[in-house]
Amino acid sequence: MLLNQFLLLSAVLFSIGVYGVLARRNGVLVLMSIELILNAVNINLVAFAAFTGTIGGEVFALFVIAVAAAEVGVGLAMVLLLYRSSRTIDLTTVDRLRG
Amino acid sequence: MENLLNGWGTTLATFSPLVGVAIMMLIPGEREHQHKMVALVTSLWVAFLGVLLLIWFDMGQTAQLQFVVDKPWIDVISSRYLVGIDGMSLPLILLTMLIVPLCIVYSWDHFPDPVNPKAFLILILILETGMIGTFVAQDLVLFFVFFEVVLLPMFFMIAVWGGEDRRYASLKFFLYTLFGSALMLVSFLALFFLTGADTFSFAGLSDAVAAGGVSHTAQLWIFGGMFLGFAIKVPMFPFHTWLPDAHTQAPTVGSVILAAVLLKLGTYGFVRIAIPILPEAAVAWAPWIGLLAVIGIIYGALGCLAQTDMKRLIAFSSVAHMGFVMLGIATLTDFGINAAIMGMVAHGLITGMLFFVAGSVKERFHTLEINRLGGLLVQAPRMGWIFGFCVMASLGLPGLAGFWGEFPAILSAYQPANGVPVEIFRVYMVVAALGTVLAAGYLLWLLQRVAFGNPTEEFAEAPNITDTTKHEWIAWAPLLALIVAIGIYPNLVFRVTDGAVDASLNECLRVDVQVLTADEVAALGCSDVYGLGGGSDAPVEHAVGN
Amino acid sequence: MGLDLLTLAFERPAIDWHAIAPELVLLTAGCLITLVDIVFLEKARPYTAALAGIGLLATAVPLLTLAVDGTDRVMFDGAYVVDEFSLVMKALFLLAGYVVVLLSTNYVAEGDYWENEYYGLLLASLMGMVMMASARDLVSIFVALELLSIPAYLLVAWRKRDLHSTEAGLKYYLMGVFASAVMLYGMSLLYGVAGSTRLSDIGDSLAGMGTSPAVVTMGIVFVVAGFAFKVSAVPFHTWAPDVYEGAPTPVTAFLSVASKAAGFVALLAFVFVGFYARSEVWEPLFWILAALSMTVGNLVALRQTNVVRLMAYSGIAQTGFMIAPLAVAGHGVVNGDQALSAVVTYLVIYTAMNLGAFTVVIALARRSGSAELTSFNGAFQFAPGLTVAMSVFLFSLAGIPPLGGWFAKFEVFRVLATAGEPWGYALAIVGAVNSVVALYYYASLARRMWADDPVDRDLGPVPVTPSLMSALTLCGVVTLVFGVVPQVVARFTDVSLLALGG
Amino acid sequence: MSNLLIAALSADAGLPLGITEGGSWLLRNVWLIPLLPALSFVGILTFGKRMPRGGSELGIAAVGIAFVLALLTGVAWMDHRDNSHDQEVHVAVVQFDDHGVGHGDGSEEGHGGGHPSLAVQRTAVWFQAGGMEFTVGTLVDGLAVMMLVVVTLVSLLVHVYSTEYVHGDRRYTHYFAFLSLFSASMLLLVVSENTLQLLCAWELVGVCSFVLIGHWWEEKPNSDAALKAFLTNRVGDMGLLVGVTVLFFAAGSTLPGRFGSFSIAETNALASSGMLSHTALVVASCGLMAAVMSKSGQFFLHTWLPDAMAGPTPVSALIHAATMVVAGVFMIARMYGVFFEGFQIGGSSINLMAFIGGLTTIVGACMAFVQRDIKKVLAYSTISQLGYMVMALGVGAWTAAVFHLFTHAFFKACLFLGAGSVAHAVHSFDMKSDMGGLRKHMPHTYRTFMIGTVALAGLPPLAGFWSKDEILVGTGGWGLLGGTGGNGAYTLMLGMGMLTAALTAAYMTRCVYLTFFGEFRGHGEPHESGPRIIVPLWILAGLAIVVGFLNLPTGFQLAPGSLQERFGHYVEPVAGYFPAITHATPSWSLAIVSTLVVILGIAASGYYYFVKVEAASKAAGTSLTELPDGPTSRYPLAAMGYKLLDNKYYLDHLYSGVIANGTKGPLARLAYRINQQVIDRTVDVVGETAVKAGTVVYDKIDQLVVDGAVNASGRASSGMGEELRRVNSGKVQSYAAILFAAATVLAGLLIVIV
Repeated sequence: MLLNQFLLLSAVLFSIGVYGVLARRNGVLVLMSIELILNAVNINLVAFAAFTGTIGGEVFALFVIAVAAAEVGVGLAMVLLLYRSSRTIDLTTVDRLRG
Repeated sequence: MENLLNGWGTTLATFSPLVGVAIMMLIPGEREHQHKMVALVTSLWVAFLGVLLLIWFDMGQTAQLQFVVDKPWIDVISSRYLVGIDGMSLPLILLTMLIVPLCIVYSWDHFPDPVNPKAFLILILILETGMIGTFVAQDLVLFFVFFEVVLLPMFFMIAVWGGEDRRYASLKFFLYTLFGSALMLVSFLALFFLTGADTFSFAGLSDAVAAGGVSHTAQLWIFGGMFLGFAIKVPMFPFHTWLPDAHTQAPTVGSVILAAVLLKLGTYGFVRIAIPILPEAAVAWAPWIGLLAVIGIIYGALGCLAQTDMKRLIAFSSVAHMGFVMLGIATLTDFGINAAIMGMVAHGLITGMLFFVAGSVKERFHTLEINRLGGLLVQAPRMGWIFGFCVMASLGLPGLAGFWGEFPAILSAYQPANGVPVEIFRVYMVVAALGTVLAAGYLLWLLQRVAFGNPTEEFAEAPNITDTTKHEWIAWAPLLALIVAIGIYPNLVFRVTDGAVDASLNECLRVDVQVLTADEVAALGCSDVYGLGGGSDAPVEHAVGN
Repeated sequence: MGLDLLTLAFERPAIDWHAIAPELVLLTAGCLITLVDIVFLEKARPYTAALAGIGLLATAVPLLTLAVDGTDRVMFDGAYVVDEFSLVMKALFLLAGYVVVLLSTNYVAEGDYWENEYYGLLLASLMGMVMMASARDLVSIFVALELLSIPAYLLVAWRKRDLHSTEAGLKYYLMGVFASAVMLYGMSLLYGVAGSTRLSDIGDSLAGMGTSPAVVTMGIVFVVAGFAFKVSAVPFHTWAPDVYEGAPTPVTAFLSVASKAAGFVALLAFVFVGFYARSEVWEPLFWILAALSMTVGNLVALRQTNVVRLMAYSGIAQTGFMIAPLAVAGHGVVNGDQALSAVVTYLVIYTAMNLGAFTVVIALARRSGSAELTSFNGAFQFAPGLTVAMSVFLFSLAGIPPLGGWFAKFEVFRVLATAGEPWGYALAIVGAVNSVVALYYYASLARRMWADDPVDRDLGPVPVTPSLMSALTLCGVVTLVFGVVPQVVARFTDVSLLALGG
Repeated sequence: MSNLLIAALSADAGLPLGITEGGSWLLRNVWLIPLLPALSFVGILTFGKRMPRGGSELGIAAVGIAFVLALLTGVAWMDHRDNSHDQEVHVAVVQFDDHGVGHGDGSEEGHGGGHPSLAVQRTAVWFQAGGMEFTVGTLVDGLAVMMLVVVTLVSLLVHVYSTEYVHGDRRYTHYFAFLSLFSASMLLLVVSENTLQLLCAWELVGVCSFVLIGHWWEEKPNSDAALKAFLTNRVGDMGLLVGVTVLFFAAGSTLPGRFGSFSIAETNALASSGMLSHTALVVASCGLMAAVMSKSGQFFLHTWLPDAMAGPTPVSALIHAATMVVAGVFMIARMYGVFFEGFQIGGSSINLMAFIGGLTTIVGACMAFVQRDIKKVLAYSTISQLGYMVMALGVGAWTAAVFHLFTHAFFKACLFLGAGSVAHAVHSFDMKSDMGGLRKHMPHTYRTFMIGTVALAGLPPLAGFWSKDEILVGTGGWGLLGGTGGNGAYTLMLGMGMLTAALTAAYMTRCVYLTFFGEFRGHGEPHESGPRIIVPLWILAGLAIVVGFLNLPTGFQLAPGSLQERFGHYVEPVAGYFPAITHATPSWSLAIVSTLVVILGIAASGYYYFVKVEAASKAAGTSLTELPDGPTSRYPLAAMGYKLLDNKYYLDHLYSGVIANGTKGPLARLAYRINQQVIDRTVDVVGETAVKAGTVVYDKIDQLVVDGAVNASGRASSGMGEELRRVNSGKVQSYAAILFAAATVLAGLLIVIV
């Protein structure tokens, strides 16, 4: 059965994404890592859709892709804003609010 | 019984103060006189209603709830607006209605800093609603709501108008009490759920518990939760530490209301809710309650002996006095609980008076350090005598109200209710009797240091030390008169409470095994905890404890 | 198989226009504001707030007609549902939104940021929430979630020249996107198990299993984690204090109330429609979340020096209370019903009192320009009315009768106690202890306002703008009425989701 | 109508109480007598300051009317006692079937000879509690009537006396107000129908005593004395509380439908009939005895009484000699049924009560030797005499004790008022430094004081002789020449009584010498007091002479038989509520021996003072109070007493030395030292310890542990909050890490446990 391989791929992607989110200091790279996770989700969804013979997963994946695009737009704007105000996109420097 | 107040008298009396509050809200803060008048008229109106309630109260049926209102309130939780007055609550309601106008009169010209009469009086009136509400409520949820309503105004009174250490004291008071009532609420809910009675009314729950369905263990736990809530409010040792702080820091009127009424909410909870609904658990808890009560008596007295501050001393004496009340309650006998209610009323009048006097002393001398005071009788003879009078009343002098709270409580401890260990309570009795000696000791010591002798050098020439003022007289006279009246004719209170207390107690607690035959005892179907013998092997219909 | 799908003729789904009328009105209002903004630019500035307010009120009209009509409406094979529960929640979102508009008018107008976008974004986010109330399908829930989140990210970063605001926006964004990614992963697993994105199908599918396979557990936990993030439950709460502090205060109010409610709506839909049969998984999960949220939120709140942060942690603790009923909701239909209505009741009352508290914070901060606790010292001397109002809200939050909060807490305790199992009682006791801890900082704040000496010498009265006054009155009256006559709120919040299982 | 009576009417089997609801108007309305001074108390407090004589006239009027009423009541009682025992309703207690029945037939059986006396009881409902009605009322019998007369009479005289004595005092009005209140309380006490009422009145007289001792409260010693008096009494009252409680429930266990009974008549009758458990009676008796010890100044709770002399002298006369301090004695007499059974007075030779009484007489008398304050001499004398009464009750000589109470009231009041008169003249109570030779300056005071002294010493035919003699007879310990009988053979008590008789005579001789003989040692010129002081003195002196004849012994052939034992006849109850006591037979021989003992005491002490000291004074040219080279110079130590043994005048002093100095010197001083250093010190130490314990408990337990726990939990929460706060580091990626870690850990956890 093909499903397991897809799921495995998805899981690996997910893990890489999570690692990126947690470990990269560059804001843009973090955004990309999140995209990785979303793609892991998409792979999952499509694989399951194929496996169960329903179209819900594929539809869902399309939605995720669309929404992710909007999200990343906003995200890049945020990073830009950060860069404009503090001349860096290193996330570890963003810790004025704490406690 | 047909009269005007049937059906709405209790409601009117409970919520009238809020009408006054609403009016005062509309008056700008700077019109102080108008505020005072509105507050006074409101409280007098409530007192007048109280008198009407008293007149129309059917003394022949004190055990019956009268002026009952039963309306839906929160359907989703089967809680109803169920209020009424019976012999147990009437004295405390009237006490509340009396104390409040007196407090308003007392503070007429000398509001504590930061003056602001509007806010102060509004708080007093809200307090009044809460206090009366607690005493009339016959539904656990309603009771809980009123029980808590009282907290807020008192918190603000201490926090805003209090003494040096008010920040600490007010929070301590608030947190302590809320802690107790939160667990108490959990108990209420557990009771509600476990009985499956689908009602929060006292009577309904009592019946439901009697009919069985709540295991003995569960009853014990539920009683424990209630105990914590009420005991903190009383306050019983070792939950008392909020009291001295709260009393010391509260403004005079706050202390008076706290002592006169608020502490009674706890003891009232015991006699109104915990014991009637869970008699079996009460039997199991009674020795422990009694133990804490007598520890409180001795401990409070020892605490008093260590004090250097007059108000703090009086506060500690409350711990001791409430110990007597709780001892009476712990006997679970009709007589003991009557004594307890008498003790509540007497303590309300007497300790209220003592706090009034302490407040007046503080106002004149700007200190309550016992070491710095002296010769009050020289500088303000009338006040000195009043103080002496209150001290005598407080130490339980016969002929004054305090005696009737103290002696019958001791007496009742000799022979507690069925199932409560007699020997232990006899020991308690002797210890409590010892407490009366200590009480005399610290109170007379206080009297001697404050009132006798010559004024200390510091105040010998102080010009502003005047004798009792007009407002003080008006505020104090009713209390003094009642202390004497109840002292001489205690039936003023006992007559009202006796029937209701009797009815509130489970048959098994009261039954006199010496009078009945074994068969008759068995027919009562009492559970084993009452130690009646014979009851266990007979076929018992409402056996509990499965 | 793929071919079959392709050859399927597209059938236009039946659309109940009445059912989606509120969304349509709201959409129209949002578009209108954007249009006005584009066309009139600066000149539109004074009108957008009014437009937003009117738009929200107009949305309430179809809501009322739907409520009067009273029938449950199901669309898109059950992916979108209009029932009692969703109507109540939609009304809550609209009212909360309206109050936020009231709070925002002066705040937004007085800063030199672009005002019109603000209301457009706000309405968009509200749109997402209103949709969320009806969503019963993974896809619709996801879309609604993103619709409410993305404008919210922007709102938080709205003061774009302010470093704090930017930082808050960025954090919120990153955390939000990450959380929804994790959630999506969980959703994909659930979809895989059930073969359908509809919650009711997932519910049926999960009910059919004897035990919970690891994949289901993982899916449930990830989905719950995503929404626990939204409602800021510990340990998914870390963003909340920072974001609350950095965001414009009206937006903070919005987040703390509406956004949290939206998270709960989704959680409730998941729990009662999707996961109900797997109570052995989510009951302990919610138990842990509730206990942690209450305890950590309250303890950390003790140490706060900033009012907004304090409110953030208080909100976290309140979340714990709201989650608590879910920890025993799996004990049969009656308990589930009770838990559901307890959560909804809590949400409604919490919305009123928390918004009220933020109103006072905004009103007082208008003068002091600071949200430090010390700036509240002695407020009674220069702003007695606000102090009284703040006390009402704070003690309501603490759950002191007769203020609304008591009933909310009471309902929670009732559910916990009536479950009749040790875990329920244990959580009730944790809650009881926590309500005391919470009282400490609420009462400290109240005491600070009443009893302490003001820090600065300026004791002139604090002006309260009409819109703030209306917000204050609305919240105050609601808080009091809910407390004295809880039946008013209980009537509406006694809703059921279980009936929609199919 | 009381529930008691209802119970009686429906009873078929019952226990006769010997009380009735009938009787003449006066007997049924004795409540008026306490009421009058009570009203006067209120009146004086309200209007006193505005009245011409500061309210004293009100007090005198009230007490005067009360006295007249009391006299009339006395007459009515005598009539009732002699004529009305046939037609009255017998009130009885209903009892259980399964309990033993004492007297079963409901008829009144007189015991000890004579017709039964029926006490007149009248009750009203006081309050109801526990489903039972509690009554308040009056129980009038001979004892009560006698007390009414004594209290009102002494009180009246003290009132009159006080108008001069405290004239010009700044709290004149208050003084009279509290005199009135005291009279009211004391009168209430003596007519009490039940123990609860008795307890109330008991405490009330205590508080009046407190106020009056502390009358001059500006000086700390005075308020200290007042406090000490009150607190010591409170200690005893603990016993009273316990005793009353035990009796209440003990009686209740035999009464159907009621869980207890405070009724004195019922309790006594039940005790006498043997229906109450012996344990209960013993406990109750011991409890009540503690109360008696504190109130009536019995050894070792007596130390407050001498201190109480800090009050104005008339107060000492009224309260601390004639009336209040005998409340303890009265209470024993009242509850005699209980004590008689509890201590098993009949048929034994020693019991707690008799022993304490006997010990107190000796201790008190010894103390009186070493006082230089005239009032303290009298105070210790009072202690000693109270011991006499208690001892008498302890040996079963009820009538003798009550009779001694009666006579003692007059002569001791006379002595106190005389001392007051002296002090009024010399402005001091110190016999050694400020008195001496006053017989010339104050002839009236001197004479009345002498009469009082002789009466106290117990020389025939004055009052003290008769009552003391009866007590000695009543011990039943005199076997010579026909003096036998009584309730047991209390030989030890006889010896104690004899010894005290000698000691009393001796210390009073000393007192008289120091005060009235020799040369005046004070300052200024003392004058005789005015008529308002002299007249009461003479009235009391006259009574001290004659009242002894009221109870001539039966064997006293000099008087007609109808005059014998009149007091006993009218005062001693012959009723169900009174135990069946056996009367001892009087004996000439005992009377003569006791008189000789008294004379011996006078002679020894007289020789020392009137001969030796007088001679030394002449030699020295000043008025001495002790022999300069004798063992007893001022403030001596016990060691000095031993010098006596080496003294060259030893033989000369054999006469007085062995008898008088031997006791008066070392022994008395040792006793005094013990008194001051041990017993009195104990009282102080107990007080100090209580305060210290209080401080420790408060500082170490309350503030540290109980409160500390609360505060510590607060601090701990706060500390935890601070720690948790650090989790929010501000780094967004650590937040994300927490989020993801939490999600995976929770998922893992649930996967494992589910």
